[in-house]
Amino acid sequence: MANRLNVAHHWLDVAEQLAWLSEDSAAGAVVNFIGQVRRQNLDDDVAALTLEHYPAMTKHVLNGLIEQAEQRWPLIRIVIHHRVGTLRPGDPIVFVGVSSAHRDAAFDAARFLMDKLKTQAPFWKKETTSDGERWLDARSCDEDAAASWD
Amino acid sequence: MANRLNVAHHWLDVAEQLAWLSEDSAAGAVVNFIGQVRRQNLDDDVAALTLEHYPAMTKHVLNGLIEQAEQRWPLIRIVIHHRVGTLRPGDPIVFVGVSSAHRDAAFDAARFLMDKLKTQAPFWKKETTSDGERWLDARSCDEDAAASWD
Amino acid sequence: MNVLLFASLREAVGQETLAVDIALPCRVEALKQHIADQHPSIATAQSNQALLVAVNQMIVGNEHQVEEGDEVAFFPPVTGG
Amino acid sequence: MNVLLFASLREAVGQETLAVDIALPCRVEALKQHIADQHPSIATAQSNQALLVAVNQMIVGNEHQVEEGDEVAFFPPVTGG
Repeated sequence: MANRLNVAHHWLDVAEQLAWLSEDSAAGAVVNFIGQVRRQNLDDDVAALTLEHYPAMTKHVLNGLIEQAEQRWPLIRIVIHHRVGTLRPGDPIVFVGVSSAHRDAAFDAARFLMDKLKTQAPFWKKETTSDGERWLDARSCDEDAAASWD
Repeated sequence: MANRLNVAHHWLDVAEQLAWLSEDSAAGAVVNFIGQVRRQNLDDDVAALTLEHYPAMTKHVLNGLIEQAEQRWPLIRIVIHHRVGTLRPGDPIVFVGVSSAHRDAAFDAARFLMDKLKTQAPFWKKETTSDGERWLDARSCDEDAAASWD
Repeated sequence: MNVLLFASLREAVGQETLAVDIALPCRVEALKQHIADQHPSIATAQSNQALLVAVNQMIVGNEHQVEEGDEVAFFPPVTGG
Repeated sequence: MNVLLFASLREAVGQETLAVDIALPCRVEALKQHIADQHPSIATAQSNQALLVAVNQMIVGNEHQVEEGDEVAFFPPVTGG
């Protein structure tokens, strides 16, 4: 198993990540997720989204999730890339990619990583709208999705 | 809802598809799947994989699956691209991509499309190994995965 | 009427299209039996439940009625993706 | 000892780090109460169950024992991804 884990201001070359994920020809399936800033949230136009994190802890948590995914499924490669800083509507925020011999493991692992990242990795979003700034609240559906793996 | 459906000998520009899927800034989540030819199958080295299909029926079935996915989930864009002809180990076979406001719908729809494509779309694979040529058998786990959506 | 064959069934029979002399309309089950009687490889596929039938590009069951002018195809379980 | 604050808690308190005068070791619950007594915004977060505590970069429960030299952080529920 090999993996790439990054937390950075910049985005990444998605085509290069997909090429890397699929490089091992034992890989029959590659699943990836991209999350991006929506134009609207809670009926307000989003002007900007600022992502803060707790650097010492973030990689710790994400590495732990990668280890858990490797233990649960026969995976070949994993990529997690999460941005921080100020982003605009349409900007990508997170890339999670997984390769495996078969699609069931790749789909499960990618979704597991996203569900757990959403509730365990120390990132926080602050939105700027025409009404000013607001920190986003955690969503109970994200808690439910994360708990569904336990 | 917009979609792109192709059955072709050539592969596609994956980065361009991802850009198109995520173009609508209401899209918060993009999930995509790539299936590719594995190096080994059933313990034999694969030299080539030839994909045959029933052209008049293929698009019919895939369009039907796209319609079903649109009815089940609030999707923004869908891409299905499936190759036919002779491929080599490591060559990509199929690309399925979905964008939606939230990740649950995008993950579900991408997996639904792959599970149903595997059991309903009229494609057939013939492998060339050192032992000669053989048509692949359908896998019961694929039937189970497809039935899980009904 | 003609029946299109695909993949392993096409190779086993050695033809892409079978010309079938059967009175229409008829049930899919009767059509399968009619063809299986003349082509052992179709009979084998049928007995292994490895024979699917599409009429006008839709997979159908044994009860389906085949009409004049329908496009009929026989093929094994699909393996794409 | 120092407690790191993040996101809305950091903004509500107006500091990135809180210097806390408490005898160690102590339970997380006692540390939370000690800080809540001095900072109303921490008390509010605590009563809303919107206060998470990490010790040495791991989220811990109320029973966890904080030792000399631990890195302690308070933050709201996470919202990344």
